Amino acid sequence: MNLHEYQSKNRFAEFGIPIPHGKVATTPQEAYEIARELDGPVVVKSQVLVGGRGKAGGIKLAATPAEAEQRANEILGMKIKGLTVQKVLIDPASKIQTEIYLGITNDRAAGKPVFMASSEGGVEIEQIAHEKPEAIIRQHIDLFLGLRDYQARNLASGINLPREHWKAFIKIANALFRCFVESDATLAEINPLVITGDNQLLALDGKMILDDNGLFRHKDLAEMRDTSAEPEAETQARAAGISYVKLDGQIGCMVNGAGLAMTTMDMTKLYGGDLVGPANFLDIGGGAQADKVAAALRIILSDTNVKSVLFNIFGGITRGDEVARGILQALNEIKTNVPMIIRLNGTNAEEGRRIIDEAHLPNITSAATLTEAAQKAVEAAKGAL
Amino acid sequence: MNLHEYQSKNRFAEFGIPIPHGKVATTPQEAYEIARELDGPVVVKSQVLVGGRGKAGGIKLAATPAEAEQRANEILGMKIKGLTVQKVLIDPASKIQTEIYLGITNDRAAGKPVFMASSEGGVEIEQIAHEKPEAIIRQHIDLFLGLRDYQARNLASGINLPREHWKAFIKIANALFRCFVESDATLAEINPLVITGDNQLLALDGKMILDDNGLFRHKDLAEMRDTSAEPEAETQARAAGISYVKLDGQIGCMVNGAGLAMTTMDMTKLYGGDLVGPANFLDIGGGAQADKVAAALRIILSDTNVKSVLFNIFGGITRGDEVARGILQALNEIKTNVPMIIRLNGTNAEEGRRIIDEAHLPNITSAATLTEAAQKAVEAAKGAL
Amino acid sequence: MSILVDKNTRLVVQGITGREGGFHTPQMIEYGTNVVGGVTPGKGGQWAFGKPVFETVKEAVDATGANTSIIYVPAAFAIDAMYESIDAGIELIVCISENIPILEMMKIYEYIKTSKSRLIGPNCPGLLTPGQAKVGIMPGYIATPGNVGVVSKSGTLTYEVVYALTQAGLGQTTCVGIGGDPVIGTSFVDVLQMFEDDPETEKVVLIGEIGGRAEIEAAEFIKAHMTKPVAAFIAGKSAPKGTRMGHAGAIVEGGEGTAEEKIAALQAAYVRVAENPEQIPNLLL
Amino acid sequence: MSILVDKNTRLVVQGITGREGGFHTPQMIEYGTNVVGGVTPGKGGQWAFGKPVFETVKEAVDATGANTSIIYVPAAFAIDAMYESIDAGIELIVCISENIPILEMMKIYEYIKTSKSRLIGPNCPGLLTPGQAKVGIMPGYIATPGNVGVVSKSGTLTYEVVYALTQAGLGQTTCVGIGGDPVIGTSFVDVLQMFEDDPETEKVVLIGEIGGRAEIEAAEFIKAHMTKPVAAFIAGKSAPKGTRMGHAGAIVEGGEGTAEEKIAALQAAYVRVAENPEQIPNLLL
Repeated sequence: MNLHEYQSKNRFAEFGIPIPHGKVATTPQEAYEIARELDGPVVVKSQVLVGGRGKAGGIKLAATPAEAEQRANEILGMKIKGLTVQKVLIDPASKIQTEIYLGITNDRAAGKPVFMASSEGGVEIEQIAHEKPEAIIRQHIDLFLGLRDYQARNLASGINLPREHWKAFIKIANALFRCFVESDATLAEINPLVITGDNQLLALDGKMILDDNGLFRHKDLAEMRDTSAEPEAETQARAAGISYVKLDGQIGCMVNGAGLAMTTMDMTKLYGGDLVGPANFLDIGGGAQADKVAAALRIILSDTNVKSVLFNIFGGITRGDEVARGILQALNEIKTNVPMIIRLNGTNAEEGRRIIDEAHLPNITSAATLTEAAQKAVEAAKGAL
Repeated sequence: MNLHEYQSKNRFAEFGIPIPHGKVATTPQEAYEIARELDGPVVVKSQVLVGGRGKAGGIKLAATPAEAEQRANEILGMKIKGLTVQKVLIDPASKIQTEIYLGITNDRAAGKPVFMASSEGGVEIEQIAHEKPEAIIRQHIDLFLGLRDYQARNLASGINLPREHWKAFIKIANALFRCFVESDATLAEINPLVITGDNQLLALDGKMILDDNGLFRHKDLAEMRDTSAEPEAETQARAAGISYVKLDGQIGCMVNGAGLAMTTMDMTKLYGGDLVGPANFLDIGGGAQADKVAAALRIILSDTNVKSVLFNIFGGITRGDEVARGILQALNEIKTNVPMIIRLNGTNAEEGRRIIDEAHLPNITSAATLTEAAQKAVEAAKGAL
Repeated sequence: MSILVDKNTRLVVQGITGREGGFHTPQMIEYGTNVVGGVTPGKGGQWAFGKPVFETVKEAVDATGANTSIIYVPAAFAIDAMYESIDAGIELIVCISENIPILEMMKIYEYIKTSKSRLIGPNCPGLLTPGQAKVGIMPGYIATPGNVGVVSKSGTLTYEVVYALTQAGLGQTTCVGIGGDPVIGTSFVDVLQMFEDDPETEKVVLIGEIGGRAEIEAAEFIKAHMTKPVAAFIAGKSAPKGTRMGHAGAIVEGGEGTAEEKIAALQAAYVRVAENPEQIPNLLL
Repeated sequence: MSILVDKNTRLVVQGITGREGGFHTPQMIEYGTNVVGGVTPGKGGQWAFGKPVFETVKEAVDATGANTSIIYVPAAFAIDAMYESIDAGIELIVCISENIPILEMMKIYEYIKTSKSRLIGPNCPGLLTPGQAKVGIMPGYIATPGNVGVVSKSGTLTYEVVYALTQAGLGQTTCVGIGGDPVIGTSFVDVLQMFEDDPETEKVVLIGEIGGRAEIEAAEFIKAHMTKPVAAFIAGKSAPKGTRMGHAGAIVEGGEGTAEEKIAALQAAYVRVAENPEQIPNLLL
């Protein structure tokens, strides 16, 4: 789960990291009021969960409250990488001497969090990693020990931070690590951490990604989820306990298991070539109860690009005839003419196919193998183009 | 550093452990007022830093405020194992169904804290360990993981705690462990942890010993030290950065290093036999600066049992002549006729002895070896008996 | 022969009376797995599926000589369950539970290094040694004894491949689902080494997916150390970059972990990579 | 030969510009110890006693090939200094600093097990291999090369014994002060094993004190594994039970760790135990 800039920075502040004392506006009028309170030049920053806001024109300076109102008016409602801006953060503008990158993420291979610092702040870490890898100082952190002082000093020394800022920097690094751990984050990033004109360290921009698996123990953070920016279908899927990601193709996929779901997508692409491909990733989870199948089907069909639907259910311990009945029950609830190809596997799979075939629904076909199912789904989608 | 019962229990309560809501009184009148507020039978408990208060008559029940006043009057000022009672804790009397022991201490050999629980609460753990060792359930705790839930369940299961109390017990065990760690304790003990008449778990008595080396990061706990109960000389020694323990013998010892100080004591005992022995343990620490020597000597001589003083200083890297001058300067400040035997070792030790001898102080003798020094100190002390 | 689980497995089920444990334990017993008991705190002394239930793993080990445990409890309890099995000296711990926070897994990953235990999973389908032991949730009927070792990050995709092997007459020594989470107890490389060392295993199938570097490491290991032929399938060719596909592992980050680079690395290690998982048996014939 | 420190020791001093480090570093250099540099955060790039000062231990290791470190910084910083040395791959870490909280030491005790480092101390006088290296605060002049290995919990008491040995013409291979704290990096048994394995060491002196069980374990080890003669002294016979004597280690708890039981255990292992430390040389002749 991604946090907005303002959410991330507020979280940082809870751990003692200095941030600009700005506020969020949802209307130009609010932006005016906030700028007036701040009593000085401000920066108007779009709050959307994508990178590259600056380049897209989503971050603008304003010298006066009236100008802030005008900039907010321009930014609110604009689309950045497909997402509509619904909030702007009005921060006091800071004089900047130096821009630093400071972030923590997990290094899967090492099985440890890794702290990264760079004197080349203000650009994305991937870009620094690509263009100037030696400018990134890394320290792997033992979760049982936390960030050791010597490691914080290594970071400060590695980015050639002037000595006078070490104490403040080490405090911020410790706070960021505690924030990372106590939020079950997978990324906590201050970029840039600036040295201001009056020689203070300040977290000018912030980003956090939280581990969805950790949210059960952070109710307050879980409530920060902004579903307004994501497709409604994904919100619905989450509520139904289904993993769903919308894609650009024409073949809806309903599969149990993430690996098999990706494989099913791959098969539609393999046989669909340049013409048709997967319309979504969808993992329905264990078994195939009728209510879940129905919910998943509604979500798939809410995508008007979908020209055919491929069910690929490996029943595992569940019996194929039971799965077949669950699917038919769900299809009975949802009336549609979209062609459906149903491929069942598992115990009693043949019996399941017989049940599907004997239902004699005009738009429903069964298939014995994944290959056959993918080929039939591709043909059906092509036919509807 | 030992905490009083009331201090330990208040600390427990900070971590969420249920304790009786009593208060401390220093006068019988206060005891009356507290008992009146508690509005029911109370227990009047002497607050002294020794065990066996109950047997010594330092814990008494009182049915009414007037009785509480009377009991407090009896207990305040009484001596328990040489310590004068200056405070009593007035706790509401509890109906007790079951008494449990629950404690944490450090297992040196394992290098880990160890949790101990027993269904035989209310008596000292040493006594249980001696009489019924199988009644103590132990769980070693990994400091990086803390108390795991399964370990707390092992404790509950091991003492055959009725299932209905497990949830509360596990909460208390977790709280006690956090209290132990976050206090830098070497012992945290609830004894007894009782199941009350109304079926609640309650920490009726508590004891904590803190690691002196951890106090620097717990200013609030460090301030709880009760020096009123310890000999004034030990308080003075601590202030001067000297380790001092008063003993029962006649030969004052001033030594640098704890191991050598004990050895010096042992030597006076070895040669003093049943007649004379060490009057104190005293480790003056590194070097032998005049001001510290003077402070140490004042402390030693404050013990009127002292008939002779043995200096045993192994100068280490310091030169013997410098040490000799430091000692003479200190002796110049403190006028006394008590015989002093000075044994120096280290670089320039002979030169040091020469300086001592040439000072021609009537009560001062030098010695070349520890054996010689101990023998001379024993003779001097015997002569003064 | 086989690896990790067999007729000598003495299995204790953590969460035997729970929903998942209650569903899968009878399946494991029916398959012939030597389930020696279960653990459910608060239900010690009871019986479930004809097996004794214990309060703690330690008690179960002491009473039954259990050497393997399987964890079916929800994420919030699975963390403690893993530590309990490690501390009780269990040799092989199989964690089926999903949704374990990664920070907790990283701690367990460090902690288990100092022990004698091996962890499979979490978020995995477990292990199946056809005809001997089923420790997990893989359907037993899809597999048959033989000489192919199967190791996979995935669940149902594994069933797909094992089923295809069985249909083609290619039996298996052991099928191992290592799980697709970012931090797991046992890696591809660990299992490949075991298959290489197992005299009965003649051929190996590796089933990977996008995200992470585990398949690249596997390819490097195969190139340097394996003498047995390996066939592979990598899921997620059609997945867009930067999007999480269902579980935590399946995401391509910063240009790392694409299907293309994994396939290239495997092919460079002389691994035959299938475009379609149903073709895998052909690559082994 | 000798143990732990010798002419091949390449020593880095943590806290070289501090009060203690500044006092003892010149003494170690003067003795002939190969001090290759020091570490003081904030003073990297400076020089002290003719040696380069580095920001971090890692930098010092990279620049000088240091294999040993000595820590002279106050307790609050010594904890971090130990972790820093462990993480920098230092083989032998000697912590002179006293007053380390026991909970921190127990963590370090666990952590160092997973590394290749060995810790001596904390709260110890360090090591002295006469004529080769002095890593710590033992006065160099008290010792002379020879064939007696000395291991001790104590500081100045060790000097007493080593001095008495030297006066009696009994030189030493290495003198090791392991420290008297309840949790220490290297035990009597560890050092006894090294002396047993060291061809040059012919006789061993052990100096213990009341409190803990380390001397009992040493006695058991000597009885089971040592072929070389051992003489010992145990301080604290005259100390009353339950009273802390100066440092954390010297306290007799619950009937454990009395001088009497330690002496009895050592005598049962055929160790000659002196009543007076100045008699130790006689027991070795």
